[in-house]
Amino acid sequence: MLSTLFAVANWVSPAVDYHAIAPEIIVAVGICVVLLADLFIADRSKWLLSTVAGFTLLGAFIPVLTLALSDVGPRSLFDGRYVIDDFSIVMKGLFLLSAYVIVLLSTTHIEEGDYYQGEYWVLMLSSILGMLMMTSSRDLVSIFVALEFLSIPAYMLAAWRKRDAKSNEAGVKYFLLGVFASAVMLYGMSLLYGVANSTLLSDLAAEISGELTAIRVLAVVFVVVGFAFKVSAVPFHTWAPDTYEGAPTPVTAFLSVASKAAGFVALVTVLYVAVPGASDVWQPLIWVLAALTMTVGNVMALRQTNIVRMLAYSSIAQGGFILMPLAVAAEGNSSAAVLRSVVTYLIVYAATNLGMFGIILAVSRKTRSGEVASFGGLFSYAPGIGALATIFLASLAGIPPLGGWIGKFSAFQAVLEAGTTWGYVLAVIGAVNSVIAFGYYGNVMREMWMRPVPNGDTSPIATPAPLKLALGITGIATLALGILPGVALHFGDIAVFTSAFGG
Amino acid sequence: MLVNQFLILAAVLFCIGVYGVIARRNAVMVLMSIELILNSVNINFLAFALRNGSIDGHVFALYIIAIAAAEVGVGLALVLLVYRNRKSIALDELSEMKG
Amino acid sequence: MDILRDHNWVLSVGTFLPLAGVLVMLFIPKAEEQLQKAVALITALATLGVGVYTLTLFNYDRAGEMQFVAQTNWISVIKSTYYIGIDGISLPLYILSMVITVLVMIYSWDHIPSPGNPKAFLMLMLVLQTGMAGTFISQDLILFFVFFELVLLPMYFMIGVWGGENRQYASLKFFLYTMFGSALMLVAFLALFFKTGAESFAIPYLVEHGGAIAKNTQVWIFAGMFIGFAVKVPMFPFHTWLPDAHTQAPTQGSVILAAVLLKLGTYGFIRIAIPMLPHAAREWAPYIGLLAVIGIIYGALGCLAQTDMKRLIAFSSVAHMGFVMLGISTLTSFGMNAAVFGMVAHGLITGMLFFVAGSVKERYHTLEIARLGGMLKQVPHLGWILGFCVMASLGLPGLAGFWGEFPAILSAYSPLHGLSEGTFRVFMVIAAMGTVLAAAYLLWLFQRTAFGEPKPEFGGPSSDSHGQHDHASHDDAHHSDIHDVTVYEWVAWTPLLIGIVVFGVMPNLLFKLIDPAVAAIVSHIGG
Amino acid sequence: MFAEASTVAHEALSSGWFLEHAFLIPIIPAVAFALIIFFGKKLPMKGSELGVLSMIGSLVFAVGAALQWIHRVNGAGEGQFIDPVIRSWTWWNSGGFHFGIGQHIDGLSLTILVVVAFISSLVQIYSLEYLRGDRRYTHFFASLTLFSAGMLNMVVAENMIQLILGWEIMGLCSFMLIGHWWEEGANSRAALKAFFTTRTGDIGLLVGTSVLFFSANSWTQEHLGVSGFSIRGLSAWALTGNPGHAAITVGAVALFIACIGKSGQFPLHTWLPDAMAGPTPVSSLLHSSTMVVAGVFLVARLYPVFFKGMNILGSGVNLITVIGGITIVVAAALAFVQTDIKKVLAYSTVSQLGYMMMGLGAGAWMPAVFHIFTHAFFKACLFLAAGSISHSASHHSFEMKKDMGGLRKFMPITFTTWIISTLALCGVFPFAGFFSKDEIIDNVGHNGYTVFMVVGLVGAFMTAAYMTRATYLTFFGEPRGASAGESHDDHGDAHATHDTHDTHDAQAHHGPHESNLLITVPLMILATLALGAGLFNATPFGESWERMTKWVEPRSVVVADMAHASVGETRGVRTDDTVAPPMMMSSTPTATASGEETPVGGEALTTASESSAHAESVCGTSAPEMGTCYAPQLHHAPFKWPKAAMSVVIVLLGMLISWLISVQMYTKKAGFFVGLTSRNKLLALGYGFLVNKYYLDHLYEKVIVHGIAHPIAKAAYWVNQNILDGIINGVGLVTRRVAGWVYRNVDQRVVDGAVNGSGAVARGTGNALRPVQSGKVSQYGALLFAAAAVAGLVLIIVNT
Repeated sequence: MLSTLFAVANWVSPAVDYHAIAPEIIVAVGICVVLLADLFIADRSKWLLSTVAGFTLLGAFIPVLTLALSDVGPRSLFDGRYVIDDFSIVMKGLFLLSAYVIVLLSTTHIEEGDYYQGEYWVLMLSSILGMLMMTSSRDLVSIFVALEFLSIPAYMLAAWRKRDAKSNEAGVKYFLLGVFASAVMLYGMSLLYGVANSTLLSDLAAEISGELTAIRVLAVVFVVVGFAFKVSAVPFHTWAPDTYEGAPTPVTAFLSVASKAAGFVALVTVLYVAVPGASDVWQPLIWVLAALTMTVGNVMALRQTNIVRMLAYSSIAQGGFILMPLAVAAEGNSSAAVLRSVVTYLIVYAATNLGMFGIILAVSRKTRSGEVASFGGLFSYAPGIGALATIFLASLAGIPPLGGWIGKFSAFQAVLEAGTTWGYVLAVIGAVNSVIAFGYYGNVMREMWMRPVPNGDTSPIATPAPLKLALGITGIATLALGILPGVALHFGDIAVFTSAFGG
Repeated sequence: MLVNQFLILAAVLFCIGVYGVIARRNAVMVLMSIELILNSVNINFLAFALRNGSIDGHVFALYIIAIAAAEVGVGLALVLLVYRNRKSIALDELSEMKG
Repeated sequence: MDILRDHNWVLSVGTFLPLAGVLVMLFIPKAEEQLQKAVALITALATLGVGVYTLTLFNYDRAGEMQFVAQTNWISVIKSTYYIGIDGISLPLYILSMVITVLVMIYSWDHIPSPGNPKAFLMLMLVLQTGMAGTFISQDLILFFVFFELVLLPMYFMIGVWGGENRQYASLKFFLYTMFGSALMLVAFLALFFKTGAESFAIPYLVEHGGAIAKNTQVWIFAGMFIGFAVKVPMFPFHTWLPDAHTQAPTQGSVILAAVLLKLGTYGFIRIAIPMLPHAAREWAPYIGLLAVIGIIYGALGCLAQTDMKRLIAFSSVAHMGFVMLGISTLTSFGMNAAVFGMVAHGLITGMLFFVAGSVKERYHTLEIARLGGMLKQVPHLGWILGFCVMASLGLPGLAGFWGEFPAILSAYSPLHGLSEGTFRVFMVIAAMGTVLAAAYLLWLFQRTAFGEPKPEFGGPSSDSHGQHDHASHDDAHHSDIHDVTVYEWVAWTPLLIGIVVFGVMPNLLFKLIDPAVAAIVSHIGG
Repeated sequence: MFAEASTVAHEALSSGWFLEHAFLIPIIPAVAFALIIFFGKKLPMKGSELGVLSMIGSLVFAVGAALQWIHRVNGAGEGQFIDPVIRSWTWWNSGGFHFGIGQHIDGLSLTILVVVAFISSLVQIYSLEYLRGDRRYTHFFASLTLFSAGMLNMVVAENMIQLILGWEIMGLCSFMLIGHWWEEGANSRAALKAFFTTRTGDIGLLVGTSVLFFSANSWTQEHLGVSGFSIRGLSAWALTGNPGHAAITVGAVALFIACIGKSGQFPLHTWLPDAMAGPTPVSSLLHSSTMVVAGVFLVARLYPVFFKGMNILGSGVNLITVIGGITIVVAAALAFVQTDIKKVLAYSTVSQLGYMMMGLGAGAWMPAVFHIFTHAFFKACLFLAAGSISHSASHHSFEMKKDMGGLRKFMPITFTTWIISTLALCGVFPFAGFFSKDEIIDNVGHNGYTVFMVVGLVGAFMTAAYMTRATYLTFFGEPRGASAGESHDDHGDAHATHDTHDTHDAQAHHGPHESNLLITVPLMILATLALGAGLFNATPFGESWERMTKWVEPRSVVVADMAHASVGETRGVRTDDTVAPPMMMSSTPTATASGEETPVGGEALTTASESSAHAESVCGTSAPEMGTCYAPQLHHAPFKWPKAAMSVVIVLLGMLISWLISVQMYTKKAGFFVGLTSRNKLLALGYGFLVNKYYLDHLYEKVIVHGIAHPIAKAAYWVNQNILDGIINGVGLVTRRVAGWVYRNVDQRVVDGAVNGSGAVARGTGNALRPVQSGKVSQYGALLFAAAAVAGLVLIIVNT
C-alpha cells in the first residue's frame, strides 16, 4: 500500500507530443464549438453546424497528413499506452474521411427532419473522436475508454428519431446488447489484468503465451467476443439488422462503416499486440466466426425485402470476409498480408458501402420507401443514379474491375498465403459465399434495370448538392480503387505495424 | 491472501448479472443486472490490483465506475423514451423488427 | 525479344479503344439514337482497324512466341503487373472478337431489341468488347481474371434487359453460374501463386514453375480452374445456364455469347490450366475427355428434344464445344490445334446461326420449329443461308466446321503418350457417332423450317387459294413483315459466310498460325 | 503430212500434260458451280449451259488423260510397274502432321473419271429438256454440277481426307437433289433419310481413316515420305509394312461399313429406293452410275488394305463377299414386286452393286471394276429411258401397272434403247453386261468361292426375270392409265406439284409420244455403249482383247525403294513433278497361274531380286524384305465357253419364264396362247419349245409363281419394308424419344434441378435461421452469452 502511495507521490507529468494527438485535439475543439454555437445561433442558420462539423473533420485530416509525411518513426506517448504509428495514421485518415462523407449524407436528412441539429453533430463528432483514440490505444484502459466513447454516442444516434418507435427500439437493443457485450469483455479484461498484472498490451503479450491456463483462454475468448459484437460477427450480430433498420439511414451508414471499422481496429490491435501468443485460442474462434458470419449474413440477406435491412445483413457478411484472413493471422509469416488485407478491405468497403447508403438516401427522398421494390425501373428514369448504384452493388459483390474485388482478392490472398488446409477450406467457403452474395445484390440490380417503375411515377430524382458530392467521392473512389488496386493495397501495406509476431 | 474469495464472489455476481440480463423482461432490471456485471468486474480488478500491488487495477475500476454512470444515464434516458412512446418498458414488446 | 516488343502499343489501344467510345457516348443525349449508333459503330470499326493493323504487324514466322509484349507495374504489392502479349492462339480469337462486335453493331443498326435505349445497349456492347479482347491478350493471371469478369455484367444486363420473356431468371442464372466458377478459379489462381513461391502472377513465369508443384496439389488446384473454365465453356454438367441464356438473350447477345464468350473457357484451359499444371492435366485428361464426349452426345440429344429453334442451336453449342474439349483433352498439339480451330469455326458458324434465328424471330415472331416451314419458298435467301450454316455446322468438309470436328476426332485416336489409348479410342468412336446425331438434328431442323409449304398462319398457300401474292388484302399483321434478308443483314452476315468458306477451303490459314503456338504450350506438358 | 499429224498426235499423247493436270477435272465443275450460284439466274439458259459446258470440259480432260495413260502403258514394258501420277501440295500442317491435297491418277481413277464425266454430261444435257421450266432449274444444275465435282474430286483424291471431302459433298448434293421438290414432305423426308443413312455409314469412314492413319503414318513417313492418309502410302503399307493385324482389320471393316452405307449394300440399302423421289436424271446419275459406286470405288481404291484386312483369297469367305452376295439376292427379290419402274431399277442397281462388291471380295478386282464401267452405261440408259417414258408418255407417273403398257408403239427409240440396256443388264451375249458380270461370276468361282458363284448365277437368273417383267409391263400389253390419256390427279407423284406439270398437260391429252432429241440422243449414245462397251475387255476373244486389264489393272510387282533421303523427290510427293518411273527389280507378266501354289514368303524374300517367279507371288502373300508392293497378286480365270454358255442359258431361261408369267398374270383377258404369238415376235420365235404349254403353264402358275417366286419375293419385301426399313426409321424415332426423355428428366430435372435446388436451399436456410432473429433483446443476449460460454468451454477443453 505504501509502495502505491510512493508511486503516486513521485509522479511526474509525461511529456506530451501535441503534434501526435493534434487530430484528436482538433476534433475535441470542434465538438465544443458546435456545442456552444448550437446554443447561440438561430434555427434558420443551423445549417452552419453541419458545415462546421464537416470542416472540423477536414481540419483534423491535416495533421493526419503531416503526421503521415513526417519521417519520425512511431510516436509513443504515455510510455507506450498511446501510439501513433502508420497503422493508426491510416485508420485515422479513413475514419475522418468516411466521417466527412457521412456528414455530407446526413446534412439534408437532418435539416429536413425536425430534430435537434447541434446534438446530432456533437454526438457524431464525439463518436469519431472515440474512434480516433481507438486507433492509437495500446492499453486496455484506453481501449475500453475509446470503445465506450465511440459507442455511447452511437446508442443515442441510433435512437435519434425519438418519436419513432422503430428508432427507439433500435436504440434500446443496441444499447442493452452493447453494454452487455462490453461488460463481458471487461470481465475478460479483468482476467487478463489478473494474469499479466498490467494493462499495457505489450506487457500482456509477454505473459499470454506459452501454456494456456483456463483463465487465460477464458479471458481471451471474452475479450474477442466483446469486439466480435462490435463488428457484428455471427452469432453476436443479432443487434445489427434491427438497429440498422430502425436507426436513421445516415446513422446506419455511420454504424455499418465507421463503428464496424473501429471494432476491427480494436480487434486487430488486441490480437496483434496483446495476445498473439494465444493464437491457438483465437484462430479457431475467428475461423468459426468468419465462416458463420459470411454464410449466415448472406443467406439471411437473400430473403430481405427492406433494402436497409438487406444491406445490414450484407454488411454482416462483408464483416465475415474481413474476419476471414484473421483466422490465419498467426500462421507462418502471413500476419503482414492479413493485416494488409483487413485494412484494404476496410478502405474499399467504406467507400462502397457509404456510396450505397447515399443512393438509398437519394432514392428514398423520392419514393419515401425502404423496400427493394421501390428501386423498380430506377435506371429508366434516373440513369445516373442507376449506373452509380450498379457500380456500388457490383463492387460489394466483388466484381472486377470495381473496388470490392480487390478487397475480396486480398482477403483470399492472405488466407491462402498461410497455406494451411483450414485456410483453403475457409477460402472455398468464402468463394461460395461471394456467389450467394450476388443473389441479393443482383436482385436489386434486376429491380433497377429490368423491372417496371412501381407506381409509374417517373419524375426525376432531386439530389441535393451534399449528397451529390458524397456520391461523387464514393463513386470515384470505388472505381479508382478497383482499376488501380495498388492504391488501397499500398495503404494497407504501410499500415502494417510492428506486431508481436516476432516482427 | 483472500484473492480467491474475491474472485469467486465476482464470478457469482457475474453469473447473477448475466442471468438477470437474460431472464428479466423489465428494461430497468436488465440495466441493474448489467451494473452487477460491471461491479463484479470492478471487484476482480481491485482484487488483482491488491494481489499484484499495482495501481492499474484501481485506475481501471475508477474508469469503469465513471463510464458505468454515463451508461446508466443514457440507458435510463432510452428507457424513458420507450416508456413515453409505448407506455411500457417490457422488452418483449420491443420486437417490431425481426427476421 | 526486341522484335517481339516493338509496336506493343497496338494491343492496349485495340483493347481500350471501345472504352473511349463509351466515354464519348456518355455525353451524347439519349435521344440522339442515330448519333449513338454511329459513334458506337465507328468505335467498333476503329477498333477493328487497329486489329487489322495488328495483323499486318504480326510476325507470322514467330507465331509461337508472344508478340507486342508490354509489361508495366500495376499492383506491385501483390506482384501483379499489366502484362500483355499475343501469339498464334490469341490472335485469331482476339480478331474474332473485334469482327463479331462490328458485325453485331451493324446488325443493331435496325435491330435494337425492345425496350430500345440503344445508348445503354451499345455502350454495354463496347465494354463487352474490351473485356473479351483483354482476356485474350493478358499475360498476367490477375489481369486475365479482371477481364474475364469484366464481361459478366454487360452480358448480364444485355440478357436481363433486352432479353425474352424469361430473361430475368436466365440472366441471373448465367451470372451466378459464371461467378461461382470464377470465384473458385480465383482461389485456384492464388493457390498456384503461392505454391510457385509467390513470385509473380505472370503467366509465362507460372508456366515455367508450375510444373514443379507436387502432383496432388496440382490436381486440387486444377480442380478449381477446371470448374471456373468448364462453366464458361460450358461442359456437361455445367451447361444448363447456356440454353436459358441463349434462348432469352437478344440476338446480338446470343451471337457474342456463342462466338466469343464461350471461347474464354476453352482458351483458359489451353493458355492457363494445362500448361501450368501439366501433371494435373494428365490426371484430369481422361475425365475431361469423358465429360466432353458426354457433352457431345448429350448436347445432340438435347437438340433433338427441342421445339424451339434458338434453343436447339444453343444446345448444339454444348455438343460442338464438346468436340473442342475432346481435342484439348488429348493434350497433343494435334488435338489442341483442332480445338483452337474448332473455337474459331464454332464462333463463325454458330454466331451466324444465331443471327439467322434472330431474323427468323423478327419476321415470324416465333421460333417454334413446328410453326415454321417453307422458308425457302417465302424467304429464299434466308432459307438458303440457314441451310448453308446448317451444313457448315454439321461439319461438312470444305466448310470451317469440319476442320474443328474431324481432327478432334482423329486426335482422340492417339492421345498424349501416357494417357490410356483404349479410353480415348472409345471416346473417338462416340464422338464420331456424335457427328451423325449432329447431322440428324441440324437437317431435321432445316427440313422442318425451310422445306415444305409455309404455314397458313404466315400466309402459306392453304390460307387462301392464291398463295401469298395478295396477303396485303387479308393481312393479320403476321406475315406482313415477312421479308427476305435486308441490306444491314447482308452486310453483317457476308463476312461470316465468307469466313466459313475461306477457312473451310484453306484451313492452313489458321493452322499455320496456331500450330507453333500450340506446340510451344504442349512442350510444357512434355507432349 | 499424215505422218506429221500422227507425230503431232504422238507428241500430244506422250507429253503427259493431261495426266499431270488431272486435278483440274474436279476443279472445272467446282468453279462452274460457284458461277451458276452467283450468276446463273441472269444467264440466258439459267446457268444450265455452264453446267453442261463444265461437264464436257471435264470429260475432255479426262479422256485426254486417259489416252495419255494408255499411251504410257503401251509404251511400258510387259509387267513393268507403271507409277501412278501423284501430285501433292501441302493443304495444312498440324501438330507435326502434314496434310496434302492433290491427285492420284492411275488406271482405276481414270476409268471412273471418264465414266463419271461422260454420264454427267449426258445427264445434264438430258435434264435441259427434262426439267425445262422447273421452279428451281438453276439450283438443280448447280447441285448437279457440284455433285459431279465432288465425285470427281473423290476419284482423283490423293489422300483420304480429300476423298472424304468429295464423299461428303456428294452426300450433301444427294440431299439437295433428292429433296429437289421439297414442297412435298415425302421428298424432303426421303432426302433426309438418304443423307442420314449414308452419314451413319460415315462413322466408319472417320474411324477407319483415323485408325489407318495412326497405324500407317510412321511407316509411310519413313519409307515413302508421305502421310498416313496418302492412298499410295496406305496401299504400300498394307502390303509391305507388315501392318498389325488388329489395326488393319478394324480399319478395313470400319471403311467397309461406310461403303455399305454409300453403296446401299444390305442392310443399309433401304434409302436407295426412297431416293427415287428425286428427279429421274438425279436417279440416273447418283443412284445408278456414280454416287452409289463410291463405296465400291473406295474398296477398289484401297484394295490392298481390304485385301489384307479382310484376308481376301486367304479364306473361303469374308465380310465383303457375304454382304455382296446377300445384297445380290435380296435386292433382286425385292425388284420382283415393285410396281414403280424406278424402284425396280433402284433395286437392280443395288443388286448389281452387290455383284461388284462380291467380285472385289473374291479377288476379282478387274472384273468388278469393269462392271462398274459397263453398268454405268446401261443402268444410266435404263433410268433415262424410264424418265423419258414418264416425261412424254405416262405423265410423270412411274407406276408400271397403273400408267404404262404398250408403249413400244409410241416411243420406238426409248423402247429400243431400253431393250438393249435390259439385255446388257441381264448379261446376254454379246451385250456389255455379259463381259463384265460373267467375268465376275467366273472369277469368283475360280478363286474358290464356289458358293458365291452359285449366288451370282441365281442373281443373274432373277435379274433376267424381273427385268423381263418390267419390260413387259411397260412396253407390251395395252396402254393403261396415264399413258392411255386418262386424267389422274389421284396419284401423289412428286412431279404433280412442280411447275413442269402445266407444260405437259397438253401432251398428256394427245396421248403418249416419243420424247425430243435432247432426251433421245443421250439414250441412243448410252444404248450404243451398252451394246459395245463390253469389247473393251472382251476376255472371250483372247488376250489381245483384254485392253482394260492391261490399262487399268496395277501390276503387282515389287518396286525397289530409293534411298530414303531421296524418296520424297522420286515419288514426286511434296514436289510438283510427276513421278519418275522407278527402277525395276522384277518384270513378270501377271499372267494366269493357279493361286494354290504360291511359294512361301520367306523363300520369296530371299530370292526376290533374281527370281521373277517368286517375286510375282510376294505381293499380297507376305511383305517383301526390300522394295514395296502397291497391288496384291491376283489371278484371272481362264475363259471357258461352256461356263459362259451356261450362264447365258440361265439368263435366257429367266427371261423366258418371267415372260410367260408376266403374260399369264398381267394379260389374262385375251386368250393366252393366241395372245402370245400375236402379241410378240420374240415369243413366237421361241414358240418351238413352248409346245407343252399347259404343262409349263401349270408349272409356272401353280408351282413357281404362287408356290415360290411370289411368296418369297413378297415375304422378302415385307421383311424389307417392315423390319429393315422399320429398324432404320425406328432408330431415328427411338433416338428422338430418348432425346426427349433425357432432356425432360435428366437435363431439366436432375442437372438443372440441382442448380435451381441449390438456390432454394440457400433461401431455405435463410428461413430456417429466421427464428434466431426473433427481435427479442433477452434472446439476443442469451445467444450472445451462450455462444461466448460455449466457445470458452470448447477452447478451454481443447487447449488445456
